[in-house]
Amino acid sequence: MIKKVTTHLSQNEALLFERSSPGKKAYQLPELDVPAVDASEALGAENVRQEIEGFPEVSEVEAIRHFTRLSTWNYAIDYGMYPLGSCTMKYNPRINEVAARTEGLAWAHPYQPEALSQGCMEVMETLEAALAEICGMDAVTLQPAAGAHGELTGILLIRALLQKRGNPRKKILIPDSAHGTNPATAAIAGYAVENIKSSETGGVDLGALEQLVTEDVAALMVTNPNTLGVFENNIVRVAEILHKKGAMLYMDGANMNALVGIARPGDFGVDVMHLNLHKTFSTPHGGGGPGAGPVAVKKVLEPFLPTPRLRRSGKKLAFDYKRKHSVGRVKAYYGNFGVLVRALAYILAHGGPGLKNATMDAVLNAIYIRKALEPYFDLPYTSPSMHEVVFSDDRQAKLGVRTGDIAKRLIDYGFHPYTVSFPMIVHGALMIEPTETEGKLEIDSFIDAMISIAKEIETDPQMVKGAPYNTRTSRVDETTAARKPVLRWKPA
Amino acid sequence: MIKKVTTHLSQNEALLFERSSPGKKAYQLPELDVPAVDASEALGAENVRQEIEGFPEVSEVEAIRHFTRLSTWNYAIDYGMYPLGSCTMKYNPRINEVAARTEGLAWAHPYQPEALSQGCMEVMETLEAALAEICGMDAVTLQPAAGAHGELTGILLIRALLQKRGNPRKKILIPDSAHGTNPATAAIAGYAVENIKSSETGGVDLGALEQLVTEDVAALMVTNPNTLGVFENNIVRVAEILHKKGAMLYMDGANMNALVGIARPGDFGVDVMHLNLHKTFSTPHGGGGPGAGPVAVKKVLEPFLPTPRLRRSGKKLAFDYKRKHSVGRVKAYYGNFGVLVRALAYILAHGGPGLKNATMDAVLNAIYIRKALEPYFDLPYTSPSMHEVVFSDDRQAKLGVRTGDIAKRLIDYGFHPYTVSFPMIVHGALMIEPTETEGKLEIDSFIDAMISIAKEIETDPQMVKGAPYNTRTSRVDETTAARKPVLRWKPA
Amino acid sequence: MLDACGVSTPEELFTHLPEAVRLNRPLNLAPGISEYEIVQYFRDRADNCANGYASFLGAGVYNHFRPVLVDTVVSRGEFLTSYTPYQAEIAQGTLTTIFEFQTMICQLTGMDVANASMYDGSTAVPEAAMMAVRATGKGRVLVAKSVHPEYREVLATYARHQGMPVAEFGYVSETGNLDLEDLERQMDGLTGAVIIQTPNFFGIVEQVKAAAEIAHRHGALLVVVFTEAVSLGLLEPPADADIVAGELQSFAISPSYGGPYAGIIATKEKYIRQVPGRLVGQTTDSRGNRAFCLTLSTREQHIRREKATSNICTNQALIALMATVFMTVYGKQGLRELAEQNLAKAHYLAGKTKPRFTGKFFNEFVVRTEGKSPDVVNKALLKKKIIGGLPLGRFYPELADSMLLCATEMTKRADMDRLAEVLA
Amino acid sequence: MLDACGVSTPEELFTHLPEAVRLNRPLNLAPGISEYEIVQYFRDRADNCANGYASFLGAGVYNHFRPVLVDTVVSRGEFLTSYTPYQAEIAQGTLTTIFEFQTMICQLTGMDVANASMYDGSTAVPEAAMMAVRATGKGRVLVAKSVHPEYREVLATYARHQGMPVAEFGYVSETGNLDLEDLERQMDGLTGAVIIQTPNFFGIVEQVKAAAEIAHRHGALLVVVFTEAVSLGLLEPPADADIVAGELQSFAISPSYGGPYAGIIATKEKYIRQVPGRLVGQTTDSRGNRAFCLTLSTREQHIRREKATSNICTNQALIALMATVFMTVYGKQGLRELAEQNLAKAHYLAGKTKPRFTGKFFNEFVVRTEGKSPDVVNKALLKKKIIGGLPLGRFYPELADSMLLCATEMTKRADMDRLAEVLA
Ligand SMILES: Cc1ncc(COP(=O)(O)O)c(C=O)c1O
Ligand SMILES: Cc1ncc(COP(=O)(O)O)c(C=O)c1O
Repeated sequence: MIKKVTTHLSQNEALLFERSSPGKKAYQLPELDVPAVDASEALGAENVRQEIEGFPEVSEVEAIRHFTRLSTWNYAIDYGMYPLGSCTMKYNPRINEVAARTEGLAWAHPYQPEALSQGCMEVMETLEAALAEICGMDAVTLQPAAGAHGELTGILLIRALLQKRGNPRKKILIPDSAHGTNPATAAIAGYAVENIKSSETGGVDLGALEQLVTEDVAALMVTNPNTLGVFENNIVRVAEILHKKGAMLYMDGANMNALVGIARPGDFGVDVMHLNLHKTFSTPHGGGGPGAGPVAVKKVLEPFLPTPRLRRSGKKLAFDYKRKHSVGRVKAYYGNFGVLVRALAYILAHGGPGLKNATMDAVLNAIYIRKALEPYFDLPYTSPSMHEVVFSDDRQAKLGVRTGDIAKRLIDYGFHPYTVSFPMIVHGALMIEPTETEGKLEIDSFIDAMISIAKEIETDPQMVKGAPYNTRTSRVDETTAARKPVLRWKPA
Repeated sequence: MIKKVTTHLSQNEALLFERSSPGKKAYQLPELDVPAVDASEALGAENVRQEIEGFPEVSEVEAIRHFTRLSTWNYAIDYGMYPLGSCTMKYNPRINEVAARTEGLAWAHPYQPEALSQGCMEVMETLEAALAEICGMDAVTLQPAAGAHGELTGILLIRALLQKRGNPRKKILIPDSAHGTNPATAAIAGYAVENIKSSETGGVDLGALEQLVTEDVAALMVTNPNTLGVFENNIVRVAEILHKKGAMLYMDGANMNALVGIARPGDFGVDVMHLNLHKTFSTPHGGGGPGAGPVAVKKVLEPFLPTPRLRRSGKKLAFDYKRKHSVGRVKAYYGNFGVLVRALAYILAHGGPGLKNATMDAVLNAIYIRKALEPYFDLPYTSPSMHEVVFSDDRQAKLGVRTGDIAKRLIDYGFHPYTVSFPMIVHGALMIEPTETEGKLEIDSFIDAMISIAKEIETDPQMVKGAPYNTRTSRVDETTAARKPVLRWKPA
Repeated sequence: MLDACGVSTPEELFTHLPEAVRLNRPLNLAPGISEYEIVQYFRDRADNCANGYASFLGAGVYNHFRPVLVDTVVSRGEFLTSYTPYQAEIAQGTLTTIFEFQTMICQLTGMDVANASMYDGSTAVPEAAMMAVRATGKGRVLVAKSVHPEYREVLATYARHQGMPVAEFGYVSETGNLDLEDLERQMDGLTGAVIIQTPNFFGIVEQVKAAAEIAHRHGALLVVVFTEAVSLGLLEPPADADIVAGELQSFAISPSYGGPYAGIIATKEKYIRQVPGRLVGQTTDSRGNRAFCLTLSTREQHIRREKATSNICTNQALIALMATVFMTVYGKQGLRELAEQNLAKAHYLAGKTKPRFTGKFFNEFVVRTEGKSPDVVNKALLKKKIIGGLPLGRFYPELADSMLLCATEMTKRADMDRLAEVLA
Repeated sequence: MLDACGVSTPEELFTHLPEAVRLNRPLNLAPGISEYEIVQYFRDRADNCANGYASFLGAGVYNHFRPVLVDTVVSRGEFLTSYTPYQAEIAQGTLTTIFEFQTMICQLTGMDVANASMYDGSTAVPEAAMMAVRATGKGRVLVAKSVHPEYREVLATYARHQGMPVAEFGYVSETGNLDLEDLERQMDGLTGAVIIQTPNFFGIVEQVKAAAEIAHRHGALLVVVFTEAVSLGLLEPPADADIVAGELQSFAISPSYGGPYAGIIATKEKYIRQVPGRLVGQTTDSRGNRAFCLTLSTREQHIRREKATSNICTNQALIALMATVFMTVYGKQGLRELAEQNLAKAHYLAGKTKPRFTGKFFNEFVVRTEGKSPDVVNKALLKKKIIGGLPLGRFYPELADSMLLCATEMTKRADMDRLAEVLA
């Protein structure tokens, strides 16, 4: 029985271009307080465009209705649990939005004089220090715009250090359970990728590692807890093996929500890592971004951090642009400052004890779900779970129902699906991360839904394969979308 | 065919009290910077309460989800057309919300020194002047909190004037087409109500009026355009009849959206009137309020306006509390200031020409709908329509379908219903007011829906009587609600 | 669309209006301005106000922090831009929140029923008086002098023409509490309502029970007014009242130079049908599911017309929603803690000054401004960017040497210290 | 829940971690603070910034008015708190707006396809270069010196280890335009990408056609960069480009001390499969209704891993939505009018000063600060609460006597007059 949702009216809405009428407008500009200028004269007639063909022409109320109506077609954290593994979809406190809109911060120009930017710089300094403390690292750059961007920065740092030591080396080792951004990043940084098979328990296989770590290897990129939600118990040993050969340990910090206040990467041998502020530190995903991917490093890597670096001398903060060993810039200006403000607000609101409590709740929630669902779904790796748990669809696949189908059926039950088919080392993965946000009520209702679907699969697998049924849009044909790409509207 | 809406998932949600768990909280207070105080000591043990039994205990994310989920069960202007006759459900510009939250205004205390309130007072002065100009009246009080409150103020003014002239008189004449607040107001002001039957064309019956206006009559309360959406063409004559007998003409300004920039009550004989800023001047209804009901008067009534009055002397604005003829206060402080800010923002945004255009569009829209629906619904009064049009369900009632049923079916079509069964002089009224907000697209789609329902009634009246079908809540049993009132939650 | 309407210009739509009534000139209002200019316009006005001042004003309007969630919720178009929930099937969002609101007001006040809101506290008072008069059939009203003076003014305005004589009874000049003897003295068989406020206008907690006893003994109803809703986090609910009439501004509503706020009326079960304004009730839909709707509308003007319990129609729904969100965010534990902080702040301040009355107080109290007049003190304070207390002479000639000071959880210790210095 | 998990304290959940890795002390961070304190914390920081100053800074970040609707839309939890729209059936809201975004970017730029966003303009440039290199199979990149200097720095960082040598070509010192002869001179058969910016960093409108001709003649692709998106309301779209890489900060995104902004990549149909980042495509659902979904994901890292077109995953979706709302509010007519106002303001300012270059400019231009250094001039301006132009010496030693001035629709005539006085 579906208890979490009911169907209700949902307004249809055409594309903006289809509902435009000539001459409609939703804006009014102040009257010009200077003489108007003839554009052809000022810019050269050849440089002045015709009208922007097809551009929207709607009234203000049509605009607000357009976006309001569309918004209601989305699922969101504000609607309910969003158990996407690896994504850490936690509540996005609204106070963070207020903080980010504080006028003197939101309207600060990156080139305004440093003397008039001390407040912005102090926000950055405070956040750098807090993240360094949380990670147990020595220095932090806030410049990267997202996790993958942080990875690139981190790998470039390793390359720069090794280069300075005489040889940048050729390869990055990456477990087969890793997120796709890891290998993609290595490639952009000019490294070959060597995959390393996970051990039987899903972790780094120490034997394999010892074999693979040669003088050619620049680093291992490890996610910890890994994408099975399992802590790499050998992590200290892993670091030793790498360090012995002059290679570095990079940690993908996407799963830091399992560790904050409990364990610090800097304390277990990590040389460099990134954080996803849009995961662990609650900044909103906004339908895909923006995020921020600060990189934290050990002292040895500090000289290579991107320019500029924030420096305090006495009461004044300043940017240091003269850093001869720096890998250079990875982004214009200083980072996604507005996201940094939100993350700092989150850290301030929680404080040290609050952050640790959040971690414990996140892990408790995941383990609670694991216990409840283990009787119904196959658990290929049984090591203790941290903040997420990964099941396999093996049992259901026998009846022809795959993880993707279960996910779609979960939609009918009023939930956003878990992460589907990742990590790749699990056959038909169901990757579930509740985060600390969810209370028992919501989690129990999720568990009920999952069990109910497991039973439906036994009695009516075909029905499940056709889900979702209760959405305004039924199952979407992604194959045709890719086969005949239509990537923009055109007049009929 | 229903084109405007589709059904989609809608999150269920229990009452706060049902989803509370002991100890959960959604707030954090700053640490106290003064010594804590023992409440029993400070207040007396007998004055200190036990815990507030049943009060909510939820987390912040549960709170935001609770209200977000509930919100999606509502229809709203932001979703689509809201053709409630007499209610003037127009678009509520979001800039008004920004204006009302301007810090120095939103956080101004009503008792802060006048020298530190000049900005607030200037907003009020500017709005008073604009409303006086729009109404063609001499003075305006902004104190009343809503239309009915404005009515009361207006009638008290009349009473005070007549009293000063020697006799407050006994009766208020009210057309049978009037809104319920009119007679209710008269009663509170200590007047008997005498109904006056509408003429064949729906207006004030001059013959009847002449007969009824005696020395006992204090005033006529007239709505113009009246609740049929028809302008009282004899209004000047009506005023003359009243004035000749020393009675006053009160105008219910709820329908000013038909007149702004086109005709001014002060120019056609009205002595006193109220405006609904939450109708004509775009302040949001917010599910029932707040509004504001400024009252505009001719000079002769000015001495009686509520205290305090805003007065300018040179560069300074001040409140004048010493007004010996005043009817007194109708509300603490100075009125619903935050609503006044929104209304002024609306007036500033539109300007004179913009306001007139809005009126013309509102009337055009109503007439367009009338033309389109006349073939399908009975139009009992055929005088030219202004901003709204009132049909009767006579034709449909023959098949057993009443205006209330048609309204409910309209919900299935994705629209909010029109106003049902008002004015009472129309049998089974369908009172439709589109306002200037709606564009042709939305209006045509409303017309299509109405025609489609008219056809459904011919083929399947029973079906229509069971509507709505596509809402999360089906037809609500209002009878039982009133018979066995349950007005608060109690633990089971 | 013009075509369809048979006209060629919109002006033609108005040709049926008599020439005499038509405005044959443009409105004398400036042309429209842009969003940017509107923002600027109101900012300029605001700059001409009290930004940046610390304030010790209360007196019915309190400076409490507004949790961010409140704006988040009321900014949703679904709440902001919906009408009164007459069409229950597409208004369950609003209806459910009002039902929750009514419940929470009952929980707070100890009453059985609460309405969906009144305009504000000041208008709730005459509405409550009218209710009591209807219920008792006795027209006289006795109101305590320690009820908010502007509320009493509004009561006077409403009462004047309804055959409701209003008399006032005093307070004890030492304690600031109700003068119960004066009340007893003035009671008579014609009195239908006794109106008191707690904490009263001087911030002092009143003897509700004793007042109720006197009122009831004479066959009158007791109306208890409150202006500082936060006090209910800590104070015994006025369960001995027959009617509670209050103001919820303290619950996340910005002072906004006097409004909009939200009033409430709560009462005992037996007076349900005397309640003014809207009520939401629980029922079921045709599928048997729980649903809510506006109910008992035979009390209201749109059905009962001149016989209605009140003329109120539009109320303060969105403000009541803000209060609902506020109550949800603070909840059981938080409202108490918030009240405790207010208590602590005000008592800290009182410790540094000399309260004039000896009665127990919550977050406001009266001080004599020894030697200097309150206005002189306030002038000195303004120079330090402090707005002092409300000088009471305007409302109470006998207290012309006094001001009413308020401290809330927002009041900073340092500002209190600075104030105390000037007052000393 | 602890019970169900077989533990009695949450700490026990972590006992399986090796002792060595566990942090056996509390984090060295202060305890949590309240909402009110957080608001205050950031306000205090903001007070330590440039509130109340007029500013003539542009240089890639522009001060345009943000229509109120933008915040209204992105504050809706449905957009703000949703994830990347992988589950199309419950993400049609986001997907539809991205499809509209892609369409509008195509309409603006004259390209056939646009992606769903990049981190910003600066990172879009190396992504575009990598695209061109993949498409042409030629690794060398030629970038104009008049491209935003920080964008060129980012390009250098990305290019360094990918076998993508980057060379720069100059500008004509009189006009500020591309030095096409230098470009021609430096072109060779190994060059896969020519990168120019219009309006360029000096605000000057570039010769896109001529640059395209040269690039194409040598078998390279032309990448056109823009930092001032509002210019596209008036300027001929760079339809001769093969790839357009731009920054949308101008479309309602607050400067926010440098981010978050949103970059875009747009290109010709034939390069679709080389595009980095997410793309939304139209399709149907199983009932045959139009629907949208993320598509062509075989380009992306989560499928293609080290062979992906880019490592980007999280992009700037919400910022792209803000730009979408901005484009909707201004629309066809408004974007042009807005651009015209910018043009008029900048030309008014230019009329009062002496632009250093003779090239046509949009809303920015370079002035020599005759006699005094730009820093000295800026200091004098700061005293008048004016933030002057960007001193160019930092990026262009040959322009050490010059600053870059910007005027937008927000720039007040009076401030321009005051600036001109100091500059004179
Ligand atoms: C394990 C892991 N690594 C890296 C990333 C990439 O981070 P971003 O999307 O911020 O670039 C993700 C994001 O989903 C992830 O889950
Ligand atoms: C004609 C008419 N008069 C008076 C009123 C009462 O106004 P308010 O609800 O603001 O008190 C209304 C409101 O619906 C109305 O339509």
